[in-house]
Amino acid sequence: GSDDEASVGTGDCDSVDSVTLQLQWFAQAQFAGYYAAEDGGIYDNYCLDVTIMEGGVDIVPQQQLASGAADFAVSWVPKVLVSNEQGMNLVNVGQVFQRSGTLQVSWADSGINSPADMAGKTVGNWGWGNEFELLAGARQAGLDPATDFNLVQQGFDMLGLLEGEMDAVQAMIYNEYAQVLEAINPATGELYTADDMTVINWNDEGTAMLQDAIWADGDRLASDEAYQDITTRFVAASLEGWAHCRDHSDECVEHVLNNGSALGTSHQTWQMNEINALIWPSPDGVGMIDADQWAQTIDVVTNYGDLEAVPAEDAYTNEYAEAANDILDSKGISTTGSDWTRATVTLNEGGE
Amino acid sequence: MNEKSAISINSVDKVFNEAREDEVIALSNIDLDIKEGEFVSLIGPSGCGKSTLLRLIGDLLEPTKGSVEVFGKSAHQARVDQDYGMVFQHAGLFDWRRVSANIELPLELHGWSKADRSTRSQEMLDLVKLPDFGSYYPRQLSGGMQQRVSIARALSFKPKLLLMDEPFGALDEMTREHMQIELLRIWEETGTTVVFVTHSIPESAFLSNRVVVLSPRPGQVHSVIDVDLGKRSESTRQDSNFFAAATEIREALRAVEEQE
Amino acid sequence: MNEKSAISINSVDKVFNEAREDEVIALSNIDLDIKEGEFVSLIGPSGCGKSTLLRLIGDLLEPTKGSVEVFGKSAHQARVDQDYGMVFQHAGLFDWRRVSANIELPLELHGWSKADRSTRSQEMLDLVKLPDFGSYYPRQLSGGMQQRVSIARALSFKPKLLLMDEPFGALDEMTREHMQIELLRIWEETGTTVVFVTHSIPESAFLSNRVVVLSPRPGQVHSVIDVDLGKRSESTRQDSNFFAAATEIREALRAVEEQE
Amino acid sequence: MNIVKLKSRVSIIWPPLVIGIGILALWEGAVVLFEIQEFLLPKPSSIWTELQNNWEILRHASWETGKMALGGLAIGIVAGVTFAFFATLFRFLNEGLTPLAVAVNATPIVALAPIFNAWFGVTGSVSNQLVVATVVFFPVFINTAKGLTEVHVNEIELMRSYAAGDWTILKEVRIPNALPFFANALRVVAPLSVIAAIVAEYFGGPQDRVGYVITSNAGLARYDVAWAAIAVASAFGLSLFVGALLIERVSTPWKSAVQLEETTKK
Amino acid sequence: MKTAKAIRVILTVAVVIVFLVLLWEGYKWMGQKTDDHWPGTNFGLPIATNDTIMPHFVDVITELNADIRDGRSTMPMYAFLLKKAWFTFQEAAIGFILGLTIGMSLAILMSRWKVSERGLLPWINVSQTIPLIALAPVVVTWGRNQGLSDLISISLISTYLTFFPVAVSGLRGLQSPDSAHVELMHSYAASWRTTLFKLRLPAARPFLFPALKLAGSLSIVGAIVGEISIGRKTGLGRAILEYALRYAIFPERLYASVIGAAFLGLLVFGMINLAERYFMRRTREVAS
Ligand SMILES: Nc1ncnc2c1ncn2[C@@H]1O[C@H](COP(=O)(O)OP(=O)(O)OP(=O)(O)O)[C@@H](O)[C@H]1O
Ligand SMILES: Nc1ncnc2c1ncn2[C@@H]1O[C@H](COP(=O)(O)OP(=O)(O)OP(=O)(O)O)[C@@H](O)[C@H]1O
Ligand SMILES: [Mg+2]
Ligand SMILES: [Mg+2]
Repeated sequence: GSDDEASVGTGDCDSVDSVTLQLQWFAQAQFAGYYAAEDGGIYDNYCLDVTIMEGGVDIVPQQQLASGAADFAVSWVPKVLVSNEQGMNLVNVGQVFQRSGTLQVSWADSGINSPADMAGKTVGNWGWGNEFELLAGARQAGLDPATDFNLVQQGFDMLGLLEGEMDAVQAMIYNEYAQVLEAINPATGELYTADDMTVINWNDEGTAMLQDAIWADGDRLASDEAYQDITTRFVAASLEGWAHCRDHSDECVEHVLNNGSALGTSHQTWQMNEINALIWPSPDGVGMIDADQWAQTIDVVTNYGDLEAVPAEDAYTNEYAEAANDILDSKGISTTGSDWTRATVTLNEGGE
Repeated sequence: MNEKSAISINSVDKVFNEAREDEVIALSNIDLDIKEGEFVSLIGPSGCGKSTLLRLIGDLLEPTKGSVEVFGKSAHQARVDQDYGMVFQHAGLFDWRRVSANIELPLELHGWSKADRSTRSQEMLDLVKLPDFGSYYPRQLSGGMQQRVSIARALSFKPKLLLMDEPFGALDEMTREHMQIELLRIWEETGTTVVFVTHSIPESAFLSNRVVVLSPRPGQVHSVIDVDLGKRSESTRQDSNFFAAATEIREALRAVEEQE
Repeated sequence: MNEKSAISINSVDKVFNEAREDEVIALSNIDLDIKEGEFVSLIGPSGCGKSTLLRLIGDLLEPTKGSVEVFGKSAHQARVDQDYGMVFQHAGLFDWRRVSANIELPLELHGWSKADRSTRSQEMLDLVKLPDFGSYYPRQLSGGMQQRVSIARALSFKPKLLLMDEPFGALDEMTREHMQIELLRIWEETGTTVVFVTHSIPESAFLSNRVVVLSPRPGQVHSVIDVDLGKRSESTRQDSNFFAAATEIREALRAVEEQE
Repeated sequence: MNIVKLKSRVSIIWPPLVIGIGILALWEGAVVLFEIQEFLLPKPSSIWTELQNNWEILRHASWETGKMALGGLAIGIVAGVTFAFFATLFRFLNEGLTPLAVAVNATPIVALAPIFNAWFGVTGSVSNQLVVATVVFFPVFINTAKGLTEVHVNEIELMRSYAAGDWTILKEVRIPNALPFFANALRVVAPLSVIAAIVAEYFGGPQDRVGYVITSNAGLARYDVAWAAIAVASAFGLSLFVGALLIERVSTPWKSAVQLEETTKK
Repeated sequence: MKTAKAIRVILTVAVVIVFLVLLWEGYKWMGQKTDDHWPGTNFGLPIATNDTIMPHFVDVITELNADIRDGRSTMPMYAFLLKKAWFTFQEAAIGFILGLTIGMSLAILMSRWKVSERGLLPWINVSQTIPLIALAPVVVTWGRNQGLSDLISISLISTYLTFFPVAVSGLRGLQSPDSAHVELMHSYAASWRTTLFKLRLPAARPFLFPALKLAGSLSIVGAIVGEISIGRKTGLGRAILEYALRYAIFPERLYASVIGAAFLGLLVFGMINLAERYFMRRTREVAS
């Protein structure tokens, strides 16, 4: 590794460290920062040789990380917190997404504009922990999920909504929501538009939870200096990748597509834009954890999920993100993205 | 016995695996007429085509050439009319049916009532001297016992035409003689026509009106020997006519063997 | 023939399905001694336990009571030493092996070379008069031909002890007499011991040194008849001693039947 | 007599018990000895604890999933057997149906489930049962068709001598002949139906099912609870298997009547 | 003779397919006319007939020609599927061979000792009720820690599905010979091994081949499920999953990739059929 603080990220390497990163899912713009860092040579500059492992249906990133099959993992905060209660010791070393991307989507004519409107409706969700925000939001609106509406497991596509089997379905703003906009409205023969739908955004309802973060192995962090050093560089390089995607989103879409995404160009462009919106602006600096958001997440998981106790303080640390911000600052890269603005992306049929 | 023709076989050939390297001409140019109520035995060296001929009559094989008529209709029609009772060289019992159910099988197919069937199957079991074995499965019986069950099955419904392929081959002499007498009794009572394959010269002489001697490779009718012993009884076996008939058959067989 | 004991059966019982409703006492209290080089026939009514006795000797069944010794060792040991050649009541050929491969099976197991095996199997095919059928599959043969293949298979490796269950049952008289002579020739040449199940009284008289008559239900030794005809030849069949022996056996069988 | 029966009962029960306990002991031992983290492979004892803790949920879930499995099993068996009959009655159909059945069978549940969900919706039970039925169909079809067609010539000849029609031959010869083959298929299909039901549940449907319990807990790395659910599902699958064995025994009495003697000699 | 039969088989398959396509399109046409009701009634059809739920057959076929981007290159969908199928086939082949070996070994073990049959058979069945979601992580983490490629892990998952029918039906087949034949081998004092090779294995073939056909399909299923389970980029499984997730907007692609999987299954089935013909040629000859 490189010991000299000043030379970090400059490509001046005595040796290169091999690192594996476990993603939650397949290559898509949700992970563009890492692909950009890998394919764009940023990891090289940090003297890292990173292998990115895609997720699978039965792959649990926390488990891969805790069992030593991966050095770092990308996962959602609530899921890792519950996993930690199973004997893992994973530490959040970089909170990439500052906001939650989960929506509850309905047709505009369904009259569902707020959580309270879900009363008596058929409400889809994916389960697996994705439902905590929904449950919390409903409860906050005075609904009892057990009796006041009909909660069903939805498929991974948007058919439940499109075919009218469900009144409100879960959708990630950067993925499934776009799918609806890529589908033809049989009534008009044109694509659906945002006006056809109403969405409930849990960020607005105050029940949002922290999502994609970079996780490291707590035991190794505590005892292994080399790993600490690698972590510093890995977090910094990854965040630099994300900053790059903020400023060069088209290039990042290309990186993702080159890594074999089956999703079309316009869909990935949409996704890149929405992911940037979940990251930027990062008022405290990219990758920094907001203590209030953390507390809110814990609150929701404890009340509506399966977290038994409030996790120890050391389940997250801003140490590495701070170091990363310093490095990025020293390279003249904006760490807050305060001047980032949402682009207008036109979705084509099928996301092509 | 009357003069109406029961079976008429006209210039029949049977070739297995025609035009392949393992082609076998099993029967060649067979002509044979059997009258209604006649008892005809087929005898000949092993592999000469006796079973094949029987299966042609029973419409289980089709002749390569020539035709087979049974009761003035095609063999096929006769089979469809359920005119046949057959005993095969292998007992051919159904493993999954108990002995009595095996005997009742053709009765079921003829639509007999359950009570009638079980009465008859018990009668037949008595006839073949297996009164207590109705509830056993075939595999639990000895070879000879299985063969007797298969005979009981063929006789149970008094078919118009009985085709029997070495039915008594696996039986001891006593049982065999008993079965011969019983078969003749049934034959006389019912006026059925019987074609009977055997290897035993005395048996063929004792049972038949006519003995057809086949010569092998290809199977052909070598000679037909008339046997006239009147009504058979145990004493017939000591009759000098019986010995004469047996000798005549033996000589024909010798000739067939030498010819080979 | 010498005086060493080949088979010694001591107070053997065999019960099938003991303590079930379909229990059968197949053999009861059998005592029998067979000398080395002896030719012994078993005869008796169908179902009396002949096959069962043979299978006990062959260690294919275990006696319910008593013991069976073969060549001074347990039947099991004798089987392991590959002392046995067996012919079953049903031909029992492997459908998936050609006729010659069926005959070569025991030779393969005895580790013969390929060339030796095929020479021997051709010899055996000649012996059973099927010289041209080596490359056929069993299902393509007639019943008697299959039986002959199975005999050829058992004789091929000249076993110390031959156990034969109605081997000639499906053969015509000519072939049968030919096979009898051949069997006797092999027996004399090799000094093998033979236990032979048959239903034919003349056959048992012609072949054996001793004939064991079994009585049925439960199978028991009724009598043992010594036959002393010296060296057999075709003319033995006309010998008066031969007729006398046959008559003695017939009478014993009658007695068994009546007792039933 | 009763002693004999008792003895044979005991001799049937102890080997699986011994092996089962052996497997569990080995498993437990391995986890402890090699310090395998429980979030990778939990110990049987932890699974047992979670089984008790979550008994109410699991019992309900396995009942619901069991209904899916049984329903699908029934549909699949009926369809498989029906097609096998058609395929034997009309040879040409056999040639057309077999490749098609193969094609359907080579389509993994994960591909079928979304399609069936699209067709029949995820809120009802039709979709999941059809997934199970599809999985069950093929082994039943192939095996039964084999048993119905591969009949001994002698037996067919006998029936033909009675001028028995196709139908009678089917009833008297082909069906009895096919029974062992069918039983064989049942053995294979019984556990498959459970797994198919569970996998189908990953893709949608009510959330009180074993499939959901397994995935949601596995997703949160709570593998002890997930394995507890699996244990319940396995027990259900095993009881279906035992049922298949019983059906086999009852439907082929001639086997057990003779086998007893054949197996005494080893 | 043989070609005539082949032609007849292909024709019947074609006829069946045409029939099914007509059924599909006919039903769809009817539903479109009646607004998804049985004609003249108020009863709804069980399956909706719009283009999302039931795309036109031609559209599915046309889609095979559509350009697909796969990483840095672009290719027609059929080429894309072929490429993916080749990966899946490799995984499945390894899985099949391993499954065959393990399954037969178990079958032989169980046929050797009754006790082992009694002891093992129930657990072999239990093994199939354990869903992959529980096993996949164990397999993949183990594999990664052993430095094995994910391809091997996927093959192992495929093995897990394939060994089962082989073990169960193999056992049945090994136990199938006539008692007369077993006795014959006993009379030769043939060792257990000899009896196995000369009698039991040949006699097991009629039971084994249907099982192998099932195992062949399962090996494909296993490979596909394995790919999906542990997230390997290559292979049909990945394609199927990604298109399944986007069924709502691209149903044709899911159908096309499912057809791809089906064809791969048919291919494997055909290969096993050929093997069956070769190994069963002797028995077939007599039957004719
Ligand atoms: N596997 C079995 N299970 C039950 N009973 C059996 C079995 N094998 C034979 N038996 C019974 O044992 C008795 C003797 O049979 P065995 O086959 O020894 O007779 P056999 O003398 O050879 O008769 P055959 O001359 O007809 O062949 C018969 O009553 C038969 O029913
Ligand atoms: N299915 C078949 N395929 C080929 N050849 C056959 C077939 N059936 C019989 N043969 C041949 O036809 C000839 C006559 O056979 P068949 O069974 O009619 O003889 P058989 O006179 O009944 O002999 P046996 O007295 O030995 O029973 C034999 O050479 C036999 O090999
Ligand atoms: Mg014959
Ligand atoms: Mg016998």
